[in-house]
Amino acid sequence: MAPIIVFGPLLASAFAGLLGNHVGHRTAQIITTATVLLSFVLSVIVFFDVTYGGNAQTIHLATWMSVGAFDVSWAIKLDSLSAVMLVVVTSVSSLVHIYSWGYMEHDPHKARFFSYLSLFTFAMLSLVTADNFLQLFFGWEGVGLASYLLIGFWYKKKSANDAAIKAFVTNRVGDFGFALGIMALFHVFGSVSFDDVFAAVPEHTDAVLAFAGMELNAIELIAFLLFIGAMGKSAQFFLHVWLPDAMEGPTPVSALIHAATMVTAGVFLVCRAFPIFENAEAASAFVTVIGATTALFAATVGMAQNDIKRVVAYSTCSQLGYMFFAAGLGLYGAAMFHLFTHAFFKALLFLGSGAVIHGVHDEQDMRKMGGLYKMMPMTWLMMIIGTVALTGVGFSFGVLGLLPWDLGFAGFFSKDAIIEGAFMAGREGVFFGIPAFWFGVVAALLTSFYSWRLIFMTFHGKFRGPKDVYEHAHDPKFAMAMPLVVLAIGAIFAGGIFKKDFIGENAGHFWHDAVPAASHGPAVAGDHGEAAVYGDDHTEADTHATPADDHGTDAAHAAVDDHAEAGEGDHGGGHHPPTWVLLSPFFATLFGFLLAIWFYLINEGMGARIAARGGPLHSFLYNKWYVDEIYHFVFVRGAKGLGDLFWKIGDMKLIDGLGPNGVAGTTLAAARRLAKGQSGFLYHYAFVMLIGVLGFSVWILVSQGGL
Amino acid sequence: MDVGLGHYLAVAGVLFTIGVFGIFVNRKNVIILLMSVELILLSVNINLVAFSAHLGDLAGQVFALFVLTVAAAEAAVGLAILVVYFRNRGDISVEGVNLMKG
Amino acid sequence: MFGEFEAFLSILTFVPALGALVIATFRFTARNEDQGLIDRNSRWVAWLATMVTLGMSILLLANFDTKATGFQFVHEVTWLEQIGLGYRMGVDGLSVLFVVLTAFLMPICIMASGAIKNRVADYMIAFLLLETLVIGVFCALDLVLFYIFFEGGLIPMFIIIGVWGGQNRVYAAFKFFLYTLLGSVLMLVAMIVMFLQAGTTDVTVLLETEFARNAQMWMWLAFFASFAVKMPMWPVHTWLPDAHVQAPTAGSVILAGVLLKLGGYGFLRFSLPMFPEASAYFAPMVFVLSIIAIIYTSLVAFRQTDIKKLIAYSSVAHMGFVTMGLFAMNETGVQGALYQMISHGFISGALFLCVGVIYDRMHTREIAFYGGLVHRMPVFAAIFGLFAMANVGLPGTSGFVGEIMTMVGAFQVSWWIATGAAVGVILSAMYMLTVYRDVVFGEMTNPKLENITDLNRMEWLIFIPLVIGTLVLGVFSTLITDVTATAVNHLISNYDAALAASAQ
Amino acid sequence: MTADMLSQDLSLLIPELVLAGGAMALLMLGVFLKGEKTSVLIQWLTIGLLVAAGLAALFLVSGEGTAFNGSFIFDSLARFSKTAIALVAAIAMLLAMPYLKAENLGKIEYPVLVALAVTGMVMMVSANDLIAMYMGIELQSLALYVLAAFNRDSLRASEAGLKYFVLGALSSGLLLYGASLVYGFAGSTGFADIALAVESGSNVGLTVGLVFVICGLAFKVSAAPFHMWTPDVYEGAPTPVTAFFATAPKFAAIVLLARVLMEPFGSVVDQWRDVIWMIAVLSMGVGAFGALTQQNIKRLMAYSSIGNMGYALVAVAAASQTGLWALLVFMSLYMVGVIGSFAGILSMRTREGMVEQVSDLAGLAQRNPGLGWSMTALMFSIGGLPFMVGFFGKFFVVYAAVQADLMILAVLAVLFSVVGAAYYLRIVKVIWFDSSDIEFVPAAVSTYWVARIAGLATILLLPALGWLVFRAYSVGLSL
Amino acid sequence: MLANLAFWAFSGVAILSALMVVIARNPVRSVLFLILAFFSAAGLFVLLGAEFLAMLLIVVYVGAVAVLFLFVVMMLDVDFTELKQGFLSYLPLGGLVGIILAVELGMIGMTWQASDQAMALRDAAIPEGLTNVEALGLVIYDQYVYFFQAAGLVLLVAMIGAIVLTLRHKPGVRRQSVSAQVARDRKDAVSMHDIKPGQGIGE
Repeated sequence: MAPIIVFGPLLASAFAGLLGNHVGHRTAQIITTATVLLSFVLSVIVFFDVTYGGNAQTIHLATWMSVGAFDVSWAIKLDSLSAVMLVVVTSVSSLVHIYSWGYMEHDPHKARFFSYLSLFTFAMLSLVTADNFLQLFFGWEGVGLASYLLIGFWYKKKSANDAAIKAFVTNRVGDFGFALGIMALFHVFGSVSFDDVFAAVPEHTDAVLAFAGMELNAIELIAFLLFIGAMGKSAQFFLHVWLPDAMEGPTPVSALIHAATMVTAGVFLVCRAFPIFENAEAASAFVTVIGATTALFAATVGMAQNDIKRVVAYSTCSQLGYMFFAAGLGLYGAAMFHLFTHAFFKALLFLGSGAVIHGVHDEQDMRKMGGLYKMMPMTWLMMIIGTVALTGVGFSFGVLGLLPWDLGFAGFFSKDAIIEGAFMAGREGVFFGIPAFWFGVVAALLTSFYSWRLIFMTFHGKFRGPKDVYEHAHDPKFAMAMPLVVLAIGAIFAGGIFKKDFIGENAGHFWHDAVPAASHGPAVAGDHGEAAVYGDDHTEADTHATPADDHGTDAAHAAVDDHAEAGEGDHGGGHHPPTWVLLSPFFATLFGFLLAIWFYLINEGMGARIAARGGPLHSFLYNKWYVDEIYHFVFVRGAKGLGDLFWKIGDMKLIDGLGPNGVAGTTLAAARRLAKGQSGFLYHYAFVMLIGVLGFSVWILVSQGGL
Repeated sequence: MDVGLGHYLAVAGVLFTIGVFGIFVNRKNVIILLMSVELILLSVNINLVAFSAHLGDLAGQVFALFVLTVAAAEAAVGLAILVVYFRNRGDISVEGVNLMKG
Repeated sequence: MFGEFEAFLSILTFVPALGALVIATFRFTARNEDQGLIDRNSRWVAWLATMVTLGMSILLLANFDTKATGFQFVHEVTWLEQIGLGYRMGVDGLSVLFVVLTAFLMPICIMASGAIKNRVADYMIAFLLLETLVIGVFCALDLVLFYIFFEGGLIPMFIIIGVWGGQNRVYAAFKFFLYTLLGSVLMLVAMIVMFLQAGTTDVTVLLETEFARNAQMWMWLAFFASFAVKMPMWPVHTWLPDAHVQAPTAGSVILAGVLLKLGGYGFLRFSLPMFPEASAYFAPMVFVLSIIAIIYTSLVAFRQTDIKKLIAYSSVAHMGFVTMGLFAMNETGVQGALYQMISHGFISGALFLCVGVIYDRMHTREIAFYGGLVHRMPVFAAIFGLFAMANVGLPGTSGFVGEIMTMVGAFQVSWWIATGAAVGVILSAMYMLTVYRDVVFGEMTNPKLENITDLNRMEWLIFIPLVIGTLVLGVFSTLITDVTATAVNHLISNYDAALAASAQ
Repeated sequence: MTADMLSQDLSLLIPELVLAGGAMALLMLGVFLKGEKTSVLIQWLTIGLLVAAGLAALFLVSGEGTAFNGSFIFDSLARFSKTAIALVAAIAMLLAMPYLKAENLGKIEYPVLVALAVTGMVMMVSANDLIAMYMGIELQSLALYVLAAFNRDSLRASEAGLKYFVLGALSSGLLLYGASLVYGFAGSTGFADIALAVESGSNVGLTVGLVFVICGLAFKVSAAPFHMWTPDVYEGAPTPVTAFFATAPKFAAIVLLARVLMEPFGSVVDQWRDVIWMIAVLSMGVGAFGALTQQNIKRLMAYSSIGNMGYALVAVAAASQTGLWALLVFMSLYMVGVIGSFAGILSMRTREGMVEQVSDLAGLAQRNPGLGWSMTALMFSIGGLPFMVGFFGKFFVVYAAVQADLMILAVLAVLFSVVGAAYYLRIVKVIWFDSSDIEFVPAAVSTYWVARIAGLATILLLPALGWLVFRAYSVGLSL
Repeated sequence: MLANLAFWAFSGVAILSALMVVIARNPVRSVLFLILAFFSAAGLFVLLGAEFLAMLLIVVYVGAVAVLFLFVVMMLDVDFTELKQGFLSYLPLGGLVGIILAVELGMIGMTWQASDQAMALRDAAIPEGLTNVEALGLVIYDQYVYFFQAAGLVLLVAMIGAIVLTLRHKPGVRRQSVSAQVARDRKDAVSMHDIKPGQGIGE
């Protein structure tokens, strides 16, 4: 069964790719979609079998490499972690396949597109089912390839091609670290198989690797290197530059790859390798810092973008940051949970954006939209759902004891879990926990702001584009609508339903040690029943926080800060976050929402005016902190310059000039000189002979000591 | 001082040197070049005869005899070639003998 | 099966030469008006001869005992026995695959030579001779015999580049010939020294012979001079881009696919086992050169405007992985290097064939000339893409296996080597994807390209085996490593033993 | 001297007697027979004579030993060399025939002079006495001087003859001066006696004499710096004469040099090795560099010859049994290459006449594949590149040098071979890469086949190499 | 004492005349000085007891070789003064070479020491009681017959060479053919032509 899940899409992809032009696009579409759907169905079965049934297993398929100890097999590892990923991947993939029927209806290369999609699915599946690091790397690069192909799908566009290359090369930078990590793993553990490595981690916590004269802790180093890989794939700060550009690809691709699945591979990797990260304090801290920074950074940039997909892309970046700092803080379950929920609502947002783009004749610039809710109400609704899920709308009724359970959209459960977890971890002394918490809260505020900004700019206000476009704007057809609806359902309910399995009381049973259960990390929004005890605190925070809303973020921060200290004083070492912590994301979100209303509904056009005035802050954000420019200058120009230097100076002037050409030139010059010496004059010849004789005889006399 | 082998050898050496010297100073005239070579051969003969006398051995004289013979033959051939060359060119300046070079 | 049939290997080696003889016979006896007929027959004979060789090499592989150490299919003929020279042929795990690789690539080269229209018979003769000589290198178990085959290959290659090459072919041919010759002659002197010390040129005996440490150093350097040029290693690599660019397609294929492997093979066969102490002593230098080669030439490749030159530079970079793996002298490294060599034979060969496809149609290799080929040549685009990715070292293709194994091997020795090599992996993606974009993607702006046609049937036939090979080897690497394992282990254990002995 | 002794001595001289007697008989025959066909007949008879002499040396001479009070020696070295010299001279004569006919040089004296020159050469390789050495050399040289100028109506040929003669005479003078000093030291002209005297000690006079002798002989092998005549004479002399110059006399002279150095002076290797060493290096260098810019192919062959003699001298410098057999193998294989190459050059005849420029070979591989391929193989063989037999010649030479611990010399030898390869490659390049419209007039069948067979031999001799090495090896051991 | 004096005289003349050979302005003089040098050398030979060689030197060298030179010098119509130009340009080099050579050879001559074995190794010790000519004759036709024959061959080659190079039948030169002259009759000598008016006799 498992091999069918993994290899079905590969076969379908090969079929569509090789024979698509012969059997017709329709057949290719049917085959690929059906196969992925089959995979999905089987994945669901596997999911229940593994998670609830506890039938984790590893299926050995073949040997990939076997050189002495370096033994790498092709295998399918089924445990809870991979089962979750299987479901996420196959479900989103199926939906995207279906969605693409509609979205790509008029594209002449449908077979190729579906082939790529299926290829991606295969690669992603082989990634998540890997039982060793190298196979994981295989899938890792495989999804990179598929991503490359799909971003550059419209190969006529130079921008698309450039974006594709950028994505691939940036990922390669990450892979550079990943690959080195694998090598280091093998060097330390003598194996690259998960089971062997993880079992041996505790014995090697003191292993060191000498590097540049320093001796580094091997585990730290490995974790660090692996995380470099994850940074690349998951577009974390420093290596995030490719993700926004990747929006050049068709929108379904963005949904599948650049939101729901591939980019989360990095999170998956960190979770998969948790035994390593658990023993690598510094590296985990690094993960946290990078994750938190990304969460905040991407959110700030997202505020200033006008391309609808780019906004969503930055949002993805930011959400991935959440996942990472969760993982870095040891909240692997929470990270996975957010990954899981995020897949639904981010796919929904992307596909919704796609529907919008599709509806307005491939226009992506939000400045040329507006008021579309009338023409595309269904899309509007879906986008709203996606947005509320993303921003984490919900309220901790259960925690506050107001209701027996919490109410909220998917994002609420997972994101709040992370933010609260961060606070708790920070309180337990985990490095960067508290700052991460604040980063998370602020990012939540910004998330809310730019998400609603997107909604308002797109669907509300006046339409700012050509009139006929507006008139022809329409809701999508069934093929595109159906996935939206399914995802919307997921975006609404996935959080609530699975919370207890991922991070709640069921976690231990659910994960079966595939990742440390909730209890492992610093209390992850755990027993909510007891949280009621701290009701007082909550109310207090509540009352203080409310006025703060009116005065701006700074004041709120100050207020909350006070309380954080107070709270710590009160409950030093406690296992439960204070109520204000629980509520802070909620208010942050709310504040962002209000701000968006202020800017884009009440004072419509204010955003545009700010942009037009182009203050330094806006420019800074609009230009994505100038990271691209810096990279371009340093790396691209640097590589070109170095390449030219090596080529024209190194190879041509120095090596060839002094080497072959120089020698040849000298030789020829010597030859000409010699030929000139052959003057043709008899007496010269005689002179040479006589001088030769004389020379030799004198030489002999001198050297023999005869003189 | 009694004249001994060394004196003869020295005379031969001087003659040899003059032959060589002649080649350097008379570089343009092939005939004198050939005469210089004859001087060299003469010095060889003096050497041989002197050794012969010194050692009381006839071989040196025999050697000298053949050298003389061969030198005569050589002179004949050489002058024949010179004549042929002169016929072709009308000149025997060594400066001109450089059709082939390089 | 072949136990009693000693001459099998020799026959395998000389079958192509026989084919060349056949072609030569009717080349020299035919009249001018039969030119067309001669050309056609030459192609067929050449193809047949190479296919027979391929068949025999497959038989060879099938009958090869992967578990046995030492040489198999040994064939000895007395020759110059007074002084210890002999004609000795045989293969072991280190060499047998190269024989198969050569035999595999040759029919492809013959088939890919459709664009050669003038002096076809000479062309085929040159190629067949080249095949004999190259296979001979891998089979020779005698120093002098090895050298003859090793250097002899220069002659047909010189003629191939010079006669059927591009604009600047004369320069390239001379550079190629003299550069490699210069490297090799020093090796010859070292070989003579070995010969004198051991009293024989029998490789099997020499493998058992221990040379004094000081002598090892000199001999190692002399051998290095030859193999480094042949590899080619930085900084003696500059002949390669010129030779590649000017050579005809099939010439480039064979040059990259097989001739570059001679250096690596030489290291494996001679330098490492025979001069272990010197190898260990000089290994850091080799590592540095390898890393420079990888990074430096990758960057240079990035700036090329000529597709072939780019691929040529990329070959240099990939050979850097080979030397790095070899001198790591652990199982992963050496196996990886072997793997990399075989795999590079497929990939670079295929890439040059890809260039050949468009060169045959447009007669230019300028990257700027092309663009948007995918519109007219989707199949070509797909195949080129596949090999570009293989060249980048994408997992699932054979290119990855070699790279990762060499890097893993190198990592065992030192951190920074593997790090440097890994930088090259990034760079390879950079230049390969850029050229792919510029040639295949984008709008088709050049009007001259409008009538370009996709692969024809012959080209399909050429590429299919390469595609299959690249993918299969990418997924089932044990197909190769199982063959080489025994020999490599033997090599390494001897090496370690020798080092341990000398340390005492 | 009794009749018995005389007949015993003469039995060792069969090749010389055959050649000298034959030459005189042919001269008489030529003088008395008149008519068109005579010269052709004489030429064929000379070829027969040379072959007979070669075979006589190989098979007819039963014993080995010395004659005429030790001034003449017939040993395996002499046997080997005489056979090779006579046979290669026969081929050179064969090559000359069509040329002589075409250029109206078909006088009967040509073959007679060749026969007499070869007589001188076989005397040289058997010389075991300073006088014998000198007589052999002069007999050979005088004939060669005349041959060089044989085309007496050509300014170039007479200039070649003149240069060759004047410098040859000078070199004879040097040689003789050296010989006289040696004689004076040893008290005898016999090599065996000299060896005894040298073993007992040496002095300045002997050393200088030895150097003079070496220089005189180096002129004959055209080793640098006594090589200057070679390019001019090769270029100016009629091509078949050049072919002859490049082969047999070189063989004879180098064997003589080896014999002189190894037999009488074998015990004072240290005294002469430096000189030979330097001469060898200079020759290899001049040969390699000098040829690079040459346009005339005969001139180029001259430089090639200088260079190759440098390699031969490397073997001599080894001063060992290995060196000797390496020398013989090298020279034999070199002869094959040279004679074949000259056959190729002699095939270069257009309607206007002979052409000699390297560029005239353009496109030969296409215009005349047989010749083109052969020339290619021959060039590679002379250049000492594998897989042609010529490689083995150089290989053994370097081998001998390494064995004698002349490591620097060995390295220089191989390095010069790379430079040398450049100009052989240049010829191959012209043959293969260039194209030209000039049509060659079909060459004589014999010339053509000599070129072809020699070309083939560069590869086909590989299996037979064992036999050759075996012969040479036994020669080396016997010394 | 007389012998010593003779030696100095002969050698002095030989050296001086040799010097004159190479520096004389007129080649004819050079030849004549060469002859003088040969004569002096012959005197030295006599002093050394090699009468036959002395004789031979005069007969062969002076009688044949030097005369041959003289003949050629006078036969070839060469502007010798032109050939003397640039006489001095290589004088320094020649002088240097000459001095080094002279020093070297002189040193050899002065320090000459034959091998200890030399006396024992002699091939043909000069027999007692025989004249120089007799002694030479005895060895030349017996012990050295091989060289003698070889010398014959050398002379043969020289003869052939000289003839083949210089003897020529110029096509333009008319030679007397006695038999043809004798056999001539009227039919060959006179032919009758009938010439018509106005045609002339031109062909």
